[in-house]
Amino acid sequence: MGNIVSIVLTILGALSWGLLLGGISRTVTARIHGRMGPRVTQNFIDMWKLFKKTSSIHHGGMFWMAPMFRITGAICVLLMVPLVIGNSITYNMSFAGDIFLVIYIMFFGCLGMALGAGNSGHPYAVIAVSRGLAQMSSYELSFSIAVVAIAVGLKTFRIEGIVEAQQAGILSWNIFRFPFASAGALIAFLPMQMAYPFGIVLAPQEIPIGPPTEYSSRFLSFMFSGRALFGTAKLILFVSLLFGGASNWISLLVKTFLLYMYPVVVSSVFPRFRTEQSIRFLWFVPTSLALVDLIRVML
Amino acid sequence: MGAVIDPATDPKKTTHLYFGPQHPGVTGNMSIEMWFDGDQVTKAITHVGYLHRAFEKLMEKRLWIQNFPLVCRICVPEPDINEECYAMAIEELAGIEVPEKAKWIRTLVLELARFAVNLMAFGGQSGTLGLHTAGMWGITFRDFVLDLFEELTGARIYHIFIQPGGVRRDLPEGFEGRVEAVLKKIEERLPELDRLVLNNAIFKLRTQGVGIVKPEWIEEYGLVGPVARASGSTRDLRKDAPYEVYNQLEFDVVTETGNDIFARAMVRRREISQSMSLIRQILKKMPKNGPVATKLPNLTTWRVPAGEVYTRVESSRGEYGYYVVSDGSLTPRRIHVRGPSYVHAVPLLERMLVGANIADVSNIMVSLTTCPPEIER
Amino acid sequence: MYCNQRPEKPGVKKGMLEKINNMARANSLWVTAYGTGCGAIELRPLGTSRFDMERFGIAMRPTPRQADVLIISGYLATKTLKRVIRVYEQIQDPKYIIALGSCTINGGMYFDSYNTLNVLDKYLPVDVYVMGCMPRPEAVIDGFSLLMQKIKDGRAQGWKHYKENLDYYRENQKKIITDWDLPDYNW
Amino acid sequence: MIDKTKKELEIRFPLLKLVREMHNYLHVEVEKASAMDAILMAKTSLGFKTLQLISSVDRMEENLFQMTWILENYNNETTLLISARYPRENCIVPSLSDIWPAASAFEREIFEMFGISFPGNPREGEDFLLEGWKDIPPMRRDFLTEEYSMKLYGERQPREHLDPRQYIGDMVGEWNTPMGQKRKEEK
Repeated sequence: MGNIVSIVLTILGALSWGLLLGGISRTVTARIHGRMGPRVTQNFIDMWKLFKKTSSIHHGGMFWMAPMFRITGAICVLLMVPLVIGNSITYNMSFAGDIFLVIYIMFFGCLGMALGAGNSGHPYAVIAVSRGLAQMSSYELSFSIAVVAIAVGLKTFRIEGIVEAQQAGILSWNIFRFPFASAGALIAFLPMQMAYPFGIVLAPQEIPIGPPTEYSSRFLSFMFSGRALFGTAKLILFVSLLFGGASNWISLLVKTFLLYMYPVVVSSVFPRFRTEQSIRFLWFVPTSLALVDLIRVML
Repeated sequence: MGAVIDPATDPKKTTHLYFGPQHPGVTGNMSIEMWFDGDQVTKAITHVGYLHRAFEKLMEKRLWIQNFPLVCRICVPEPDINEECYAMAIEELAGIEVPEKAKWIRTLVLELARFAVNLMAFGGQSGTLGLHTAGMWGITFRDFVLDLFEELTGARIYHIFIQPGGVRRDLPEGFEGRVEAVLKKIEERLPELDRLVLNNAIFKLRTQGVGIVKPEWIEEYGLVGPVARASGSTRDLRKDAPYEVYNQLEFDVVTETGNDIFARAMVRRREISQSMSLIRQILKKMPKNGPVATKLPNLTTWRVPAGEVYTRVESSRGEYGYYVVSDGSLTPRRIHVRGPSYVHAVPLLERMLVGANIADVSNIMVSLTTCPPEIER
Repeated sequence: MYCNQRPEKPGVKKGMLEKINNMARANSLWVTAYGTGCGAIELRPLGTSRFDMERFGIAMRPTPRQADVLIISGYLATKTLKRVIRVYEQIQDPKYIIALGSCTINGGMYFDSYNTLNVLDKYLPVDVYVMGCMPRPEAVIDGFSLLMQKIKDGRAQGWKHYKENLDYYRENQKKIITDWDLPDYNW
Repeated sequence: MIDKTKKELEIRFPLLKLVREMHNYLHVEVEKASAMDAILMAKTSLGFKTLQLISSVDRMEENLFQMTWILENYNNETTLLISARYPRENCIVPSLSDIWPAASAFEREIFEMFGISFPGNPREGEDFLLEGWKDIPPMRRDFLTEEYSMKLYGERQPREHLDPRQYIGDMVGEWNTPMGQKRKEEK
């Protein structure tokens, strides 16, 4: 029973934190542009409004399922990762799987979303789905190699184990113990968050605006909440993997906040890659960085 | 035998896509119909006419002077070019002399307009690649210039400031100082914009070698302005066929030889600096006193003598031409406007897009800074 | 429910919840990025630092499916009207129209042109008119705040009106679009 | 520098009429039969390699269309305008689209606006500026745009006040349309 309560609280908390972070990031971007920016609560208002809009678009069942796939994937990832170490109520389901299961579920969420969006019949959505899947397979590669390097180095695939191994002080964080693998993973984090220069999926000037182009009202609001949840889940995963996990709530919030601002700031100063440029970069730079550490660990 | 299928539009091998008119990557209100083979364009057709307001017909119905509010609406970002061109045609037909000071003020207005448009276009080039920061800054800088226009003419966009035989009014007191303050403010921030755009590795990657305009196309299509100058042309009407007081100012024609989008962005960036120097020269050399307009006859009964003339002015997008025919009546017989976008956006764009990547379509289009209202008028 | 049927007449909603919904709607206006006329040039400064519409929750959306507001920025040529009707009908309810400029009010200086409409009101339900040629960004913001007030009070009902009087609007639209090839019911 | 061009044209076309001459600008009028010859000669031997504009003027009183080709020499910045007059009924003018690719668009526009036909233009008849136009070509002098606009878009309501603020304030959107009536009632 306590477990269920904690799961519900985790999901709600992650959703609000994700939406709040989104609002803050809009303000940060606006300040870089030299503007005031919206309220930090703007994303909540947008979600509420979208939820109350009517929708008469009909593209079949798969189209409606797509945001659900995304949310399911996000919730699974969220529950697999321990939030705060030492705080047993926030462990949720993290006993159940290991880091590979989490990577698989992350891929699954995006794939389901791609299937649904491809069903909308809009040519821009189809183009964006093919772009997104091509890019996803390239950043997943470098991310997986980085994760394998870390896991092999720490001799555990359990996320709890990876987090516990980093508790000896700041220098025991994986980002210092495995600098190359961490760099590879952090570069792969940018396309995961659809940050520029890798934002080829939601390119408004090229294919306005990619997979969600036909989604509106309630589906769009589900899609946005899925993105917010997924974003938070990824942040927590990265904090656990590279930045020593979180020993209390404040350090969790601070670490996720700082990590979230990294793609936001990078996005503001770069234009987009073209698809093949992005894929070439992702195959080459982060993958070779991650491989350096993997080889080092194997030797 | 069945009907012959054009391989460029074969429905089995190509995807048929429409860009626009509701599309954030298309400049203004026009659309491109395209066929794609994978990521590559095999055929492109531009559709214009969404902004057709029948200016040329309306101008035949109105008095000569009543057309000034109409002509400035032909090109939205840079209206002064139209007023200047139309006023020059009337002056040529009616033999009106423009006072010295009016010429200087006209040149100042034209240069300020070019400055504002280039700021917007330079930022917009990176905005279309997703670098919104530069686009936002560019438009903010332009706003400062629009403030100057507002003080001088009373309007932000449509000024209706130039009239046959001069300009509407003299410069307000202390205007020079305020122009200088704006130039200084923008000059301080420009290096930052340069670092953001021109030194950006990804911007270079996206623009260099993309959207090639071959030098031999310049004469074949009649390309003008930054598009031609980025392909090695040294053609600039301000130098080659000077009007107003451009022959008394010192400047070099900006040319680049890259032929690509980066070269066009570079031309615009260097023209921003050139405009700043020109504005400073104008303010320095401008005569302090003197009339700013010649007296015109009663405008409601003014008959411009019969004749035909073609006048040209260099706008920020290239050469702008007005073909004006008068039959000696109260209203013009025919006015035909030749905007630079006409050739850039219709035949040239259709040719340039073939073989382009889908991601570069709006990139190429924005690099030509097409302005649809001057195509369809 | 489906997009090829005649729209049902929407019911009237009242109560506390609807008030909260209206507050949310008023504070999050998403605009279709479609510059239909020359007024679009003043929408760009509206997004930048001096005017910054994002602080009111107004944002540009690249696709009409996700937008709430359609800005008709100036005169409409008949060729554009066809596209605008299509875009308007793709926006999901509730939706609003802001018409910028004198030429949408009564034709402005193009009153005798053969290709531009004179009174937009006959073809699409306009919620807020902003006058001027062209309206300054401050005027556009003023128009937005008027629209927000109307939404809060529940008076911005142009979309309901369009559904109720669909026959009237269709008749007028078909009168000037000679090659009508749009589906009659398309939502 | 324009003298040489003028001389060579005069030798070749003795019936040539001089319209206007400036130091880098020449406007000549030739017989309609020799118009194409003059243009080709200007392109091949006089260095006017660029076509800037094709324009036409409706001289209804004389029952003529005047065509003007504006050519340009990019090397010494000289402009050459060649005019020719064609009868108004079933006007047919040779196409230049195989010589200059840019000519095709100009000719499409003139076909639409004046009804002048250019046999040889591969894209003649494609919609350019108008869509579904059924009346006589609109740029002809006998097409009356104001009457057409009145008939199609309805009359513009007359102005009752001279003060623009009051005029606009009273008039904005209170048309004789369902939406306008509603606005009036709300007040």
